[in-house]
Amino acid sequence: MTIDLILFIAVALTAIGAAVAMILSRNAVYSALFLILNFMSVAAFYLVLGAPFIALAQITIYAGAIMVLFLFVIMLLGAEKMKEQDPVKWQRPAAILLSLAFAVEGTLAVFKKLDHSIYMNSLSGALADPASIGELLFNQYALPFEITSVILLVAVIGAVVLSRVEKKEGAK
Amino acid sequence: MNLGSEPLIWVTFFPLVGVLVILFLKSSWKNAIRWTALLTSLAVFGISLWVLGKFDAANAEAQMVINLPWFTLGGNPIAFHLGVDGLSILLLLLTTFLTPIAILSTWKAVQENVKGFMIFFLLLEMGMVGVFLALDMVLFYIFWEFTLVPMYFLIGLWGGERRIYATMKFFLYTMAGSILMLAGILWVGLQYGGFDMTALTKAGGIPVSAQMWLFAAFGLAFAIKVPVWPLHSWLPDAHVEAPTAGSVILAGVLLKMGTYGFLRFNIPLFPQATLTLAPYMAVLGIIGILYGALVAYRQKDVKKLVAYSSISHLGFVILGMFALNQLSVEGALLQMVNHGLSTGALFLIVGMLYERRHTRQLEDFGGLWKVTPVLGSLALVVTLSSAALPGLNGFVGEFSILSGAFGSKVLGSPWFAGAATLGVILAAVYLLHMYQKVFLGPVTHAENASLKDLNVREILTLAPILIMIFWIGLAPQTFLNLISPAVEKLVSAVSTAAPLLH
Amino acid sequence: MDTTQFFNLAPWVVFVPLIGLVINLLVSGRWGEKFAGILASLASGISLVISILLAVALGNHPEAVTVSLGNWISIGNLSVNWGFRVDTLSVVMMLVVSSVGTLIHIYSIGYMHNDVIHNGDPSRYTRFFVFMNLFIASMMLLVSADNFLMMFIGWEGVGLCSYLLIGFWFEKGKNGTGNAEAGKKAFIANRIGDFGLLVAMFLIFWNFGSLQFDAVFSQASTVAAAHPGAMLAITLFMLLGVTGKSAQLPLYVWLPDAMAGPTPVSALIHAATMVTAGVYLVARNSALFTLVPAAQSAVTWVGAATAIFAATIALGQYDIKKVLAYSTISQLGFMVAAVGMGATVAGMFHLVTHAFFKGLLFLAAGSVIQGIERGAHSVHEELDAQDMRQMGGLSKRIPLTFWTYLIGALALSGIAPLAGFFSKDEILAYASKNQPAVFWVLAIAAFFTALYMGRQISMVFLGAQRSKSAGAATESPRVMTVPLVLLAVLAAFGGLINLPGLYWLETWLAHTLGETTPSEFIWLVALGSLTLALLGLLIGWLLYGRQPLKAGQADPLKKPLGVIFSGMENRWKVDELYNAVIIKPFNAFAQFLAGTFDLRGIDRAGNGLGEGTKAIANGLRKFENGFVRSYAFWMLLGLAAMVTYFIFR
Amino acid sequence: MSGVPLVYYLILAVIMFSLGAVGVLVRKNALVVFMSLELMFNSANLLFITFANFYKSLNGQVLVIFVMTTAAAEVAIGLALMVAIFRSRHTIDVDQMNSLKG
Amino acid sequence: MTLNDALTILPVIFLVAWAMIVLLLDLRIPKNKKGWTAVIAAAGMIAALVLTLRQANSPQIGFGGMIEVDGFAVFLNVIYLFSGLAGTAIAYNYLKRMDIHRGEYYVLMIFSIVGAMLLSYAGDLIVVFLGIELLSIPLYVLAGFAHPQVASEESALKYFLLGTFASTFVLFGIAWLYGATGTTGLRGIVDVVKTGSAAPFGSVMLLGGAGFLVAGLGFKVATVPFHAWMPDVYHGAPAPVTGFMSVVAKAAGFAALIRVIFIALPSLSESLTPILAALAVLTMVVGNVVAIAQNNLKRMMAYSSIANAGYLLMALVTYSNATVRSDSIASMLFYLMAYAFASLGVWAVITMMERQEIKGVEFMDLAGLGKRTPLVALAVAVLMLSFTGIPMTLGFWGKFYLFRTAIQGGFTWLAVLGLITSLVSAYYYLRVVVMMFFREGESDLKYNFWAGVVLFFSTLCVLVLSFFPGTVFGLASQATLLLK
Repeated sequence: MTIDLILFIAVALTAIGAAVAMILSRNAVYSALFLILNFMSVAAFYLVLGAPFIALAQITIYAGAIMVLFLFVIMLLGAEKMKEQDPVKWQRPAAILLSLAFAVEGTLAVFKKLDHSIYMNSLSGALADPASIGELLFNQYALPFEITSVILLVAVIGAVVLSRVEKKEGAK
Repeated sequence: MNLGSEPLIWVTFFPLVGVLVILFLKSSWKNAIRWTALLTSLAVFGISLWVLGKFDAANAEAQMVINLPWFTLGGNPIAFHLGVDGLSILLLLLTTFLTPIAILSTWKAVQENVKGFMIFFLLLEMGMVGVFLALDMVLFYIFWEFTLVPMYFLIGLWGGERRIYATMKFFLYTMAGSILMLAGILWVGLQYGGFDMTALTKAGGIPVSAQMWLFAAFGLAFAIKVPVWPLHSWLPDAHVEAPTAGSVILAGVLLKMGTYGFLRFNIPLFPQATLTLAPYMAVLGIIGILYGALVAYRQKDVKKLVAYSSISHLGFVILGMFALNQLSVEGALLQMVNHGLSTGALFLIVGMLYERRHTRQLEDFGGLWKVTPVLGSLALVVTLSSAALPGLNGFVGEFSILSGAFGSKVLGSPWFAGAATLGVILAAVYLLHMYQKVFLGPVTHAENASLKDLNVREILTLAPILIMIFWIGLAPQTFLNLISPAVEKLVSAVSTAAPLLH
Repeated sequence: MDTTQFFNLAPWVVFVPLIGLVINLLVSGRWGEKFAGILASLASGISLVISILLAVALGNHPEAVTVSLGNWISIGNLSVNWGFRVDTLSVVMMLVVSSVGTLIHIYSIGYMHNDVIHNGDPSRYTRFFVFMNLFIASMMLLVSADNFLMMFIGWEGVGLCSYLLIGFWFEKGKNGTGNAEAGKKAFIANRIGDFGLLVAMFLIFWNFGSLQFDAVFSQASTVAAAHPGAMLAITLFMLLGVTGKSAQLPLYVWLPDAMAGPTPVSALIHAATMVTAGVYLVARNSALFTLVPAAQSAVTWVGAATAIFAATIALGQYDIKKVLAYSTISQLGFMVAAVGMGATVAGMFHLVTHAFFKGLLFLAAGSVIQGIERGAHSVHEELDAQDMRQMGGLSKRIPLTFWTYLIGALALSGIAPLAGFFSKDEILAYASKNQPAVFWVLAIAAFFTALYMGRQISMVFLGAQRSKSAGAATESPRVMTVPLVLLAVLAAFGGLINLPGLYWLETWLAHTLGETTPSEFIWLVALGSLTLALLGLLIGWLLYGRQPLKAGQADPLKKPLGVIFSGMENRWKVDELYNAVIIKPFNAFAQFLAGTFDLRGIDRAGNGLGEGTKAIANGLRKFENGFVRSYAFWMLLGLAAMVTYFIFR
Repeated sequence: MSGVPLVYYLILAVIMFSLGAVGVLVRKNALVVFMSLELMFNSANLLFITFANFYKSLNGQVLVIFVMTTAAAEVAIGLALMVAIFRSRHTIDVDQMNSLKG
Repeated sequence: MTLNDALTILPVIFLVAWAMIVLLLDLRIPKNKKGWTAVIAAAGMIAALVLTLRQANSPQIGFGGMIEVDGFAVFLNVIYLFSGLAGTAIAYNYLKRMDIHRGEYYVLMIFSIVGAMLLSYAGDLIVVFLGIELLSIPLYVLAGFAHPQVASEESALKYFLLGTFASTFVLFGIAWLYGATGTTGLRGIVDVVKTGSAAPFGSVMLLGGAGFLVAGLGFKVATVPFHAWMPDVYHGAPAPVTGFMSVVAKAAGFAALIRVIFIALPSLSESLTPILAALAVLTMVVGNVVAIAQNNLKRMMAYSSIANAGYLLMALVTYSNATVRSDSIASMLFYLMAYAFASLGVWAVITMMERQEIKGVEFMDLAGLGKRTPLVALAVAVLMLSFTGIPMTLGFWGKFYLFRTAIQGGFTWLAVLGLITSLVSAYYYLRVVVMMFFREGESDLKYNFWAGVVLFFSTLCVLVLSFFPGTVFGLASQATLLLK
């Protein structure tokens, strides 16, 4: 067992552990924090896999901006805790079973049917430098890039529509 | 081709002219609407006489054919293909003959939304005529399914107490059959080169294994429509709830679409399957004859009684068609017309009773012959016609069917006809029972003592049917001549397709 | 004069009555009762004239002539014409029908005048004559047809008239529906017989390839050789038709009930003509029957059994018309037995004479009944005018009726030299030679005949008047009595037509029936039967006439015969038996089908499909529980299933 | 980490996806459900990056950028929606959003 | 990006620009005159329609294969734009009545159309993903447009959560496909599979990815079991939104499915066909059967919409059969068109009938409609018959063609099953007719001109076009021929 593998397992376990903790946390604030931890560990993988730019973006945008937004909303609404009574009795065990089965099945499929002898490349940072990503974005991926911009615009409009409160008589 | 001089175009679509005119009439001008509808349907009848005039009785093929390409499906043309031959000419005439009568019967009975009623009625006529004339399977299916819609509304809007139940049942039952027919049509068309009836009949060559399934798919649609026992349970409800004119057309024409379908599709297209299944179909027909008669006998509602009698009568038609010889098939065709006339007239009479008494329970009547002698006498003739009294129309048909079936090689045994002949006794039982309960005996209800006898309009509605009842009974050859070449062709086509007969 | 021209008149025997009825329908009573009655009688009379002309023509040209009016049905190899067959047999029937018919029409002018008043609906007068004319037309069609199918029209047509006329007073009778029920019963019983005839026709058509009499009879022997089974079936199914129409065992039950019709109807249809159609059928088809001995003996025994069975019942009846009705059944048994044995001529002979004397008896009975009714009217008494226990001593009140009745009764009993003696004797003579067993049965039946006639005469006309109405009874008008007298003459001298030694009828019919066994007059048999008849009458008189019955007194035969008499009185409970064995189970079965099987079975099966689908729908609806997480669960489940299939398939 | 087989990364992604799914299926708090969805997005991203490494192409990385942006847009909408719902219902318990059913 | 590339998506660019203009103009339009916003938006859509139609006969490829402009796309885009126009027409009065008249409604609708158009152009999986997002995000907002109405909010939340859940499926699927082939271009995937360079992973990864993708797209078109969102969302969303969504989202979803399955995954037909058939069966059966238990017209239409997805899936089932391949796409387009007409017409009526608390239209509310507004009721009846598939309506031909391709493609049993379920559907469609015509009642319909236009135009098309099935089908099949 190489050191790489040990490191991988450690980080992977962190990621999985954080994910599990996120699901199990009663408090939504903890959930958010665990999710940030998960994002961080995934970012570590990105770094290792030769995507330093993405890793950075993951930490700044996801773990940073988005999750802060989440925390902000949680705090704003005061909705960090709610009664954990399940109105659909069968749902929780069935869901856990199903997901477990799904995970096991996926793992087995990957494990059994795919080649184990393929190892990851160690890439130099040069391949993934922001400049070449930028080039791709503005050439080959110009269209998706533009679409995402429209999507963001729509999101802005949507957020405005959804959060505007009409001041009208009779409305509670 | 100059479509303006094609009688079949006119006879099919002339009702639309009436519909158009009625659309522009105010709905409060009830009489104008009624007259428009009546005159339209009379004109259609006139046009159908024009068709009759041009019809060459000696020719077994489809005549006055209109064949306009419409579109293609998988390389197979689907055409606007109309034509009339011996199998359809009588039913065409029956349709155009009964429609004005049915319209005339609504003069007083339908007071609400006359405009809608007449529009649906004329649309129905168009659909029915189209069914009998279409020679393209897809076109046939279109007309076939289309007739459901106006009938659905006629029952649903102008029907009796349980009209919603009845009309839904009618629609769903009929559709249940026809959806499989659609699958069958598509299958035949795609596998065996085209949707054109004439071409398909000539080509033959559908393998026997496929024939059985196709026979079932088509047959189910037709069997439900006829209805063949045990698929009949929509019929009594539909009849009881339908307005009189609707019942007349339902019994008179719509049911014939089923029997006609057997003649037009199942028998010529799937001859081997027909021969294999004929005894089973005949058995169903016989069960229908006896069962319908027995059940009719115990009904308390006159209309329901007549409805069950339809099942019995059409059992004869089924038996005749599947006995598959000249005699029985011609008898079956004639019996279709007979049933349309007799049962149509019976429904008219029930309608007249209902208009007077607002009830249809047998126990509410009695002794009416004394109060309304004209109605009683006419009802007697119609009842006897339905009971197949010799000299009236019903006998000619039933005798041909039974005597044909008796020696049928396809059925192979006289027991079929023998058992069916028992229906003749049972017909007397339930029809005389009905006649007695309504018209004979003392007047037991005070309301009945002052009923009005028929007025001129009502006599005029019944008179044409009575004339036809006697005409067919005494000189059926007028009508038989029209159909025999086509039947001969059909029968010989089936027997050549099946060497096991010879 | 070229009498063959007359043959062309043949269709008019049917058309004239039809024209008569159509005119009557159109006028519909507006021109008074007289017009309707006279018109109808005239129509019938013209038929009689035409029949006579046809007979004359046949006398010069005895071979059968067919007058065809054209094609009726022609499908494939079934081809039937509107053909009228004039031969000696059909003309005999025509003559009987039209002569008796005309007399009864005339009689009805008077009878119905009273009857419609008595029953309270004078507007129905015309209707009666319409039906009567329709009957004459149908009967003429029946006898003049040259093929089975056309004969069948007449066959069912007379049945229809019978139905209509039995139910003529459809609002009267037991519970108000008794008459209507009786009519229905008659029609349905006839239909059962017609079923047999229909099947026989199918068999004939498929075995002979035709329904024309000529074609069928000419092939009879070849077909009989080739398909003996078919021939047996044909004749036996025909026998079923005969039992229906001619009221033989086991279908006779409708005829006694048919007395619900006005008395002229009973006379014409249910005694003289229609019911003899079965006899005519066998006679017409004697060419077939003679080839099938088994069928012949079946016919014979049905006839013989009916003859004695009905005679016993007649003895126990109190209703004047019921006695005559059972007598008719019994006499029809004689005829059927005769034609069954092959004594076709004898059968036909008896048919003719029976038409005369039984027609006479019924008409006279009608006169009696109306006499009583008039009496009842004048003394304001409510009674059953047909109950013989209420009569007695009428010979003084209505002498003309009495004498004519007596002639009829004696003729029926077989007293020489009245018509009945010769015809019945011919049958007995034939039986004694060929079928001794049948002879004895018929002889006993003949004895019973005389017995119940003696009883009837004694009860009705002799002794004391047992009711006020009987005391006040009056004679019928001239228009009724004249036909009585004329019929009495016919009943008295009708025997002449086949008088032993002359055998006119036999030679006449031989043209049609071919060589028949010549009749023989056997003195021993003749004397024996005469003795029996006289004995019967005597016993009847001794029991009922010598010591006049008193009002309310039980029947003198009741004590000595006991159970047997109550059996006769109750018609051996046959109606009850049929009711229990056939009608009730039939109704119950039909009810089961209509109620349980159709509504709860078939109908519910269809609706059940719909309801089942609805139930499934409501079940599936539960999955749409409103919880987002559950929806996500379904999605994941679907995804998992799909991916599993893809990866591990 | 060239010593790690590719499949390990894939398995990790599958497990993260499943865990995200569990979160969606069992949590009542709409915000946590939403977080679980983000986790699932992330597992997909991990796949993209892994395959980008395998194919030695940057395309996979570019795709991740699009996913991130879209996710951000979704977050904007989602949070706005939840705030709006909280305003009228004073809860963001998804189990109480069950007035529409059947 | 070159000018040529831009020209290939000219309608899209135009619409985006126009939407922004509308957004800006709307700021200047006072609250009581929002009708102008609608008019301006509609004008933009009409212009885009013209631009789209100009592309009809010139198939082209843009953005390095990410965009494929062909007849198929044009046909669908026309449907979207028509639906957009209908959505505008029926919304105008409704929004005013509900007092939620905001200009953003039209803007969001246009953006949603843009997303849908991208889906029908899509030549690359990333465009598929982004198209779905661009289609969906405005719809999430529109579903909640009537907030703080409880039903509307609930509908939006359900749609949002489940929609995002489905998006993760799509994304995960794309990731696997990318992993299997190293590309996200649809044609690139085929090439890789063909040359066998897909290489180290065999077909497992490809199949797994396809499974995720089909599930995710199945959510958009609402195939069982990915359908559960639809009744609730349709129920709670404002009626005009649902009407718009019922056509555009469904058509776009099928556009994506066709693109992905027909172009990228023909090699998987052996595995994919049974799954598609199973989905079709489940969807037809569940959709139709559960619909008969509904008492709310909106929910019934939702289930009907699910059922129709099942029928449309039939066209996909035969996708590997070369003889019917192009015909089945044409049948599907034909059916979509028939569905669009009927659906828009019915939703126009629902729009006219929906009351203040967005709860849809109960069946009882329909009672008496035939008496009070006979023409509207008659039109609805025609549309219901079209849904049922009765001849002389366009719906009949839709089913006719679909079943025909199924039968010719060797799936007779599937066609028979479809026919049987269409019998079930007759029951609930006719129930609407029964309620309208055969029951007495005080129906409350707020007729307005523009919704009426949509209703009667749809009805007319349903009736009139039914006489020219060949012509319409020819149009649809021309559209598909360019696909290859």
